[in-house]
Amino acid sequence: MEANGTKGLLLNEPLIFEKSSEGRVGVEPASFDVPRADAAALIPGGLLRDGLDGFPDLSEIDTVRHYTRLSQWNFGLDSGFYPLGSCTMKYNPKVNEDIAGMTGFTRIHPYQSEDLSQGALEVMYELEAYLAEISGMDAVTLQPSAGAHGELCGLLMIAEYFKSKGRPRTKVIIPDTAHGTNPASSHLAGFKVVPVKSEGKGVLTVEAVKAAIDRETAAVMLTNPNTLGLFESHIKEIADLVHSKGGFLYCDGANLNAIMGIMKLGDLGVDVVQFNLHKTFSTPHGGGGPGSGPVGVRLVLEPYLPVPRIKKAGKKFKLVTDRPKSIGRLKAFYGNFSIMVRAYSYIRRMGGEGLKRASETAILNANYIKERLKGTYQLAFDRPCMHECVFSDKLQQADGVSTMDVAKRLIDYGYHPPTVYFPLVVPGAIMVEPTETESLETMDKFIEAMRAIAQEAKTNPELLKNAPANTRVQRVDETRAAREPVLKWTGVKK
Amino acid sequence: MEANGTKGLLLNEPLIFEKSSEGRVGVEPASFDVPRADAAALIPGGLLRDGLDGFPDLSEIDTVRHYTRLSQWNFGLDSGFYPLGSCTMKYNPKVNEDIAGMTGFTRIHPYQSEDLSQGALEVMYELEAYLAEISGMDAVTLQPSAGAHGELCGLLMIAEYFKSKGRPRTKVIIPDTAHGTNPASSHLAGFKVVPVKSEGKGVLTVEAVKAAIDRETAAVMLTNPNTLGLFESHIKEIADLVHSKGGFLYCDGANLNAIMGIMKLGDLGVDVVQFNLHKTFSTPHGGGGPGSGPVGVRLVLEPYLPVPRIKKAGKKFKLVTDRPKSIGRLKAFYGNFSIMVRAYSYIRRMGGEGLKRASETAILNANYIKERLKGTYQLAFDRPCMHECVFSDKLQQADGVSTMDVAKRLIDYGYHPPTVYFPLVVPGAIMVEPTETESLETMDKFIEAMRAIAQEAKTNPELLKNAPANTRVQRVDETRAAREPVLKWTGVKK
Amino acid sequence: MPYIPHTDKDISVILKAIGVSSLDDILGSLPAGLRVKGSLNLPKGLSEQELKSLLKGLSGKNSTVEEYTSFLGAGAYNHYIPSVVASLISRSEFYTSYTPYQPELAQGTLQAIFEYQTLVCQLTAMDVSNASLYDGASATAEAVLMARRITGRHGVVLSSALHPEYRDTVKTYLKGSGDHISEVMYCTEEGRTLPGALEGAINDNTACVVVQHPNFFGSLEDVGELARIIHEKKGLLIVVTNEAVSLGLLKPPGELGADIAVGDNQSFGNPLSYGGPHLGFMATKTEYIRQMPGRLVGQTVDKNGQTAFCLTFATREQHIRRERATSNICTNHGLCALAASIHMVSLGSKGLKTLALLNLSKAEYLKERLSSAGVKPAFTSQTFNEFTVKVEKDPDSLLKSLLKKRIMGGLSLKKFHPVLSSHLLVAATELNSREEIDRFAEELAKA
Amino acid sequence: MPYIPHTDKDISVILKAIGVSSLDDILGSLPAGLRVKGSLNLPKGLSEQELKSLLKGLSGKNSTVEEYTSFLGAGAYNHYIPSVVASLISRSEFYTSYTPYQPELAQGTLQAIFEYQTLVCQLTAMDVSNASLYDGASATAEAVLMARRITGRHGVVLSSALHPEYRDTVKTYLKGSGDHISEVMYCTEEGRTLPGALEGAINDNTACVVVQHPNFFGSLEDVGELARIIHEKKGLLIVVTNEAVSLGLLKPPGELGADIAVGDNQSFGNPLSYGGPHLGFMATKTEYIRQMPGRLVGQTVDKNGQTAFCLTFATREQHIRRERATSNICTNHGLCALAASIHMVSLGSKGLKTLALLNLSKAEYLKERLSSAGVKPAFTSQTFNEFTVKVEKDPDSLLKSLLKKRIMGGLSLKKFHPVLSSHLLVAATELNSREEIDRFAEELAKA
Ligand SMILES: Cc1ncc(COP(=O)(O)O)c(C=O)c1O
Ligand SMILES: Cc1ncc(COP(=O)(O)O)c(C=O)c1O
Repeated sequence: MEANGTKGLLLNEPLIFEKSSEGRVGVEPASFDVPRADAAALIPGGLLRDGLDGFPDLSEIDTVRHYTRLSQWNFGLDSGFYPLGSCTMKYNPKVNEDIAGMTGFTRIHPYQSEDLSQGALEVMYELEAYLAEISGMDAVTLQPSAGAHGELCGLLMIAEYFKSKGRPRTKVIIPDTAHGTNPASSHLAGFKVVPVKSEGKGVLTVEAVKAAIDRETAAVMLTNPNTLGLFESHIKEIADLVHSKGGFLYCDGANLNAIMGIMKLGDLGVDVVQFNLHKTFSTPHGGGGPGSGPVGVRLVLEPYLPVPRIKKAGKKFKLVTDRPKSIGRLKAFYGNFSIMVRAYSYIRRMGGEGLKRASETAILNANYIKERLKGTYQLAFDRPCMHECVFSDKLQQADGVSTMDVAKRLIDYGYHPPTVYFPLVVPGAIMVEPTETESLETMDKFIEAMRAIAQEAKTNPELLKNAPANTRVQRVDETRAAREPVLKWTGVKK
Repeated sequence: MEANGTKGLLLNEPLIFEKSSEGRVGVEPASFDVPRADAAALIPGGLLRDGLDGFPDLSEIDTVRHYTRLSQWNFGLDSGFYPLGSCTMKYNPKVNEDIAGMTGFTRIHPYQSEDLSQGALEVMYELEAYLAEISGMDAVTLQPSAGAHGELCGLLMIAEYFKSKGRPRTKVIIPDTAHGTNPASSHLAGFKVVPVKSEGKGVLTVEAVKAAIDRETAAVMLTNPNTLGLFESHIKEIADLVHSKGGFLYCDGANLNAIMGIMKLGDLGVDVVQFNLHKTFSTPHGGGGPGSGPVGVRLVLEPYLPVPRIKKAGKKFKLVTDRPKSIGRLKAFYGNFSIMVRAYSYIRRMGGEGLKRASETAILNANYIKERLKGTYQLAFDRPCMHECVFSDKLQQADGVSTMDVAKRLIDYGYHPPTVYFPLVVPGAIMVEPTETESLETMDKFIEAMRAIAQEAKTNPELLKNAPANTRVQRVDETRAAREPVLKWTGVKK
Repeated sequence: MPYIPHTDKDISVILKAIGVSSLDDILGSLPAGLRVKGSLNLPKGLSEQELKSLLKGLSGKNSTVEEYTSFLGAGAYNHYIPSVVASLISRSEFYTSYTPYQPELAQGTLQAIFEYQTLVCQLTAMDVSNASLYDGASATAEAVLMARRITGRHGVVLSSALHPEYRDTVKTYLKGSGDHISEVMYCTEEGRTLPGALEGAINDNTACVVVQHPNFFGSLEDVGELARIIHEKKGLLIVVTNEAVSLGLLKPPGELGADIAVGDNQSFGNPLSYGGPHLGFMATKTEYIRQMPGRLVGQTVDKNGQTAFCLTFATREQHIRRERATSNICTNHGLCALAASIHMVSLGSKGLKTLALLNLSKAEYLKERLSSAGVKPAFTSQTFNEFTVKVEKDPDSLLKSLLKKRIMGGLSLKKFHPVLSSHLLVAATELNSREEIDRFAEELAKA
Repeated sequence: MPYIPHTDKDISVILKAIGVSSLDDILGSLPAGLRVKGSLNLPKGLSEQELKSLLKGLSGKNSTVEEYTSFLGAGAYNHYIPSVVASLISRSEFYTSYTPYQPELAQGTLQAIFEYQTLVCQLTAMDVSNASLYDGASATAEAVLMARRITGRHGVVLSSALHPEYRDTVKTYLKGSGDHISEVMYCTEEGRTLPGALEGAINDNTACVVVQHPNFFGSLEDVGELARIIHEKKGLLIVVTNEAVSLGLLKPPGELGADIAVGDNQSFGNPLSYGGPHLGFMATKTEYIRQMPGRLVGQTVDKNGQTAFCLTFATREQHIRRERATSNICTNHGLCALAASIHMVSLGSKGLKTLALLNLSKAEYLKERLSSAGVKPAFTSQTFNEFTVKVEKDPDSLLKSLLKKRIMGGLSLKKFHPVLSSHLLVAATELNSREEIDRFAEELAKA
């Protein structure tokens, strides 16, 4: 087969500090049109800075080249297929970037008068309503900065609910397939985490929950579809169960891309859900953020939402803070507004039909890859999946080849590897999420590459073990990074 | 030495037509808010299109990846040092791109009322004045689209001048060091080209011009500094000579980056000059344009400038077309406005001091490279140069190594090769123009690379002959391209 | 100093290496008395922040077609440009590189141009296209020169329904080689070039006939018939298209008998920009390649047999051929061509056809609304997205009063064609909403 | 359908390969009765052109700090962002990539974060910095939790001159682990936290004291003295900086005794964006690394011994440690950190110092102009680029009348501190010209 990946010229580049030359200025600040203040006279001596040791001095062109070259060592969604499971690496529309960059959205101050911010408030107000409609929730806050932040928000609200009723609860039940942020957020919200095992069934059973649940259980926290890409088919019964115990059903909505317009979480009995706008709603991941993690809740939890809330009075939008039951705030100001603008734009572009089509197509794509690679790679669960499918390296282990080797070899073929070794319940997991924005042709080529690699594993396993061969750096020594930590540059500036 | 260049992952990519899939739409047009016209009924049958054979159908993400990958096969000024002589590859400021992208500059129609275009006209009016000041000319037109277009403009004006006096002249004298556009433009303007040889002297002598000039000579066309990077030291005498014969001195201003604020061409006796905004004035080259080639002239030629002219009446700017002696127009509308905006921004950012410093530094940089590489490579002329210096492969030929080999080997080191085999008068020319925006460190590394290559030429010439080794494609067969022309894709669409 | 990295220390190192004590030692050969005294009389340099605010102010002195409703066309069309275009052409590997002289470092640009050449051939149904020319007007002029070289004849017949600034440009370009230009008058009823009139205008020395289609008045020409007539005299037909979107709907010049198709591709991917940079295109028949001006990219292989691209047929060009080159063009409009390609590819065949139909539909709706408001088409010919109307009042004062309603109501034709002293040329594109069209008609009726 | 490439043919191929006849066969396990009937109640989808015009309209309903003169700060600062920033962070290899889990494909992001960590350490004079947190407020909350883990104590003392929304955030974050929060009142005359007051507010169970510097009122705190006091009790000092430009002039927290330095780096490279995304930072001492939340990038080598970077100390994080992680943070603010780095690097040490001095100078000039206009600073402490003034009229109606003059005249402090009912918090940056400052003072005097 013809591999997508090849080798070509890249430029080396040292650390920015090593390019520095004393006295150079890149983009100098504006000139002084007011008298130059006498800092030494104004600032108490002990508070005045002496030097700025090591801070780099570069010309503008060298700064530009530095970051241009760095970028060229990266692989983005725009470079190629990026089937990172659980991350919903769908296309990030360029028009959203243009829109988010409009000065009417970027150059507005969070404390400027509400009268001057009606456009921003309208976007936010409507986005809340759209997310409520999509999820079947009654109210939505846009404040959290990412998925994990949203989880914390939702769990704090649940905690607060019980506290306000005078009967605080202490536990949250979380399946072992859950993303690590779920237990971490629960802990941060003050809960004890009660893990339930999926025991090879792929989905959570009512029995397993029943065995774990009690009157101390504030919530069951699941992900639907779960991190195996499977629909939690007993979700409604689980919801009924947890409700019967007076608890809440929290759904990690990171995988919402599988069910938009197909099912509403609210109809399934979910009480709280966080959205990952940087997954489902096409906002870019930025190499590690910023994201945005709105939270939707049922009416009973609405009073606990963070402040401020956006209200519409007549044709005017305003921010309301006087909400005594609120958990307060999770950050300064109102959330990651520019990410909301992108998500809003995405929803308006797609419409209801489009969102549904997105989810349907995401499911088709995942099932296509599942079907065409099963047998070549061991499927964790051989049943219809939703938006992602999970394989393992079981069939490759005979040849002494691991998931990591397959992943690294894929790089040579020009693909970003899938998510590996997650979820933890599948040893050597290879989790593929194509998303709906990938074409049949792209998947076919990827499938071909995966098959070629499986073949190589048998005929020439060294190829895999030495992979990647095409990249500038190869098999980075992560152990050494942890053992001999070098966490910043400590050289001496020129 | 540590080379800048290395090898890393790149993505392969077929022709866009090969990625097409019937029925796919990328960015669909807006919806019909007016009745859908019945084209078949409206348009005469013989004028209605049947198909659009081969026209590609791609999704948005595939379009994005296609061009992203293509870009990754390219080397730009932002990737690294690009010492292409005669091209003034100086830094293209990012702020100029932002400014040129302001809707107040992009979304204005050339025929909208002058009252609505005062900002554009002001920029153009002032830019003309700045260019006049920099060159010492009396009047400037911004209409030409590039350097060659400017040459044509200037030469047509000269021709028209003589015609209007009733004594048309037929010849233009051009030194053999001249850029190919000079004779081509002269020819296009209707002149016979009279070449003069520089005869190994590097600069044009008065004697050589004297021998060629006569009363049929409309102009002497030289480049100053010339394409060997040398200042035409006899320019004033040559100007006096050509003036004494009733002719004009045309200066190709492509090398203006060497003399801003140091000398004004007008003071040297030049009558006509074209500016290359995409060289001297930092506008990007765009992989082959668009550029902009304004022309400055002395008062006597002012009536011949293309129409329209911009005039200021009170505080208002307006376009004037009623100029009976004008050569007319060289294109529709007024010129490459968005390039003018960038050049204007550059001049305003630099100021007079800055422009002078730019030229001074460009000269220092070129002389630095010249001094540090002479001996390693044969200098065409061992004397102080202006903004560029010319070497040859004379010293390398003993080892069977040519300029082309050196150039290709430089690519492996991470550099764009200099201009090669130009000017034609220096066999195996290697023409290095660092420009002022390159730092000492960048030049030092380049010099090291050039020296290392000279060493390799002796010790391992195959390295050079097989170069480049780091690039995705290597030694492209240009002969075959001309012999078996394939000038478009002729496959069948999927 | 902005953009210049040199510290004082760097300067001393450099001077020392050169072996001089100051720059003046280097500049010794320059005529001392002619050195600039003091500094250039230019405004003081600005910081980036100040610069941006200054230019923001200047740009604000222009009114845009976003702030106004515009019905202006006439060779510069206000189309929606998808966001992918700017996003991709602003990749610095594209826009900060030079003409692709070193193919190993420029495969991106080269493949993109090769694809552009193919797209232009597909659009026009011609055999071969170049990498770009400056704009439609200069491309037309180049085509005329090319036709002369091919035919060895001098006569040039321009349709008077060719854009007046294109006609002017041709005249200027031909000053050097003797003009021999004549015009064939358009039919004042139909607003197009009549085959019969052409017949009378050409002779055995006619190198070429130039017609624009759709023409300056927006009318469709009977290109096939015009082709037949000039071909009978063994002259060439040059077809000019400056509203390239029309090619999504109209039979391409190549199928109508054009020998050279030129025009402007600004409509694809390039903003109005007050008239430039736009994007001249040229396509022709294989047999004429060696007379074609401008760059060409060809497909070939590298030393390992891998597909690769490079500039080719350079022997036509000035840097090899000097005064015998097919043209003096060197820097062309590469980035504009890239933008056009991306826009075309974004549309795809279906999108382009839809866009063309949408433009036709908007224009037909505008025609209908204007008619209802008493403003009728001036000519009987069919049109694409632009047409000429006759108004009762003075067009200039009409336009002025429309401006007060924030409408740019088209172009008064008076200054181009004195006989069309009560005529307006109006265009409608996908960017003119129905409401805008309705409002224009209303205001025109009122004015 | 936008962004979805599938043609009908593709869908059939896929269905066939899966071995089903329709999607419903796949969705069989979904509770049928609960499937969404009909379609979502959302506005109809839009073409790109329509979308852009809709959002242009919405953005136009906001008034910007470009259209108005703004003296608002209070944790969100209006600085000039050099053009290189957007130009570089918009390279898709950066912004369309995920968290750098596969180091071979993410050396760009990784090296950039490593450099960002270094820059933050240099700015703050701390040993180690993480890759970023959400914003200054949540970073402060994380720092408090971290201090509790380090000290094993519970008490948290917040300066009441800490940004009120930061205080609220800390309270929310601490709901889960019991708050034990107390506040130490600022000195109403000096507008800062008095060492003496702090002495009385802490005890042997105090995990940490949190002070902001410059504080919410713009005043400089006596950080060194506060550090001494809390360190005597073996508690930790958390210093919060939300105007990071001040670090170009002010002694860094690391040199003043801070154990954890947190804050917001929005001032570098990140627009106001109506309050987000901003950029939380955190730096601390080497000994506390294992208690630090957030990602860390380390330098290492690859299998060929070449320098390379990767995520490290992952055992602190939730994907390994789950509920025992130092924090739940996963997606952070990577691109904002990149923007901040580029802005810092563009300034360089000299530029940053100049920028800080320019900000101080603008604020001092503003102080002087306001004083002349009868509006005096409310507190005696020295300030950086922001300060509190006392006005005679009702601040809210003052601000309202200033809006009519297109001036955003600062922040009324009433709602945050009821006692400050006639106080305004005003900031000046390099973007406030002298003329604007003069006009503000004039209008304030008139209003
Ligand atoms: C299933 C799941 N839940 C939660 C998260 C956390 O989201 P974030 O990274 O935005 O905090 C992720 C992110 O990878 C996830 O995949
Ligand atoms: C000396 C010289 N003159 C003229 C030109 C032609 O300029 P343009 O390419 O803008 O037409 C060039 C371009 O390379 C040049 O180097």
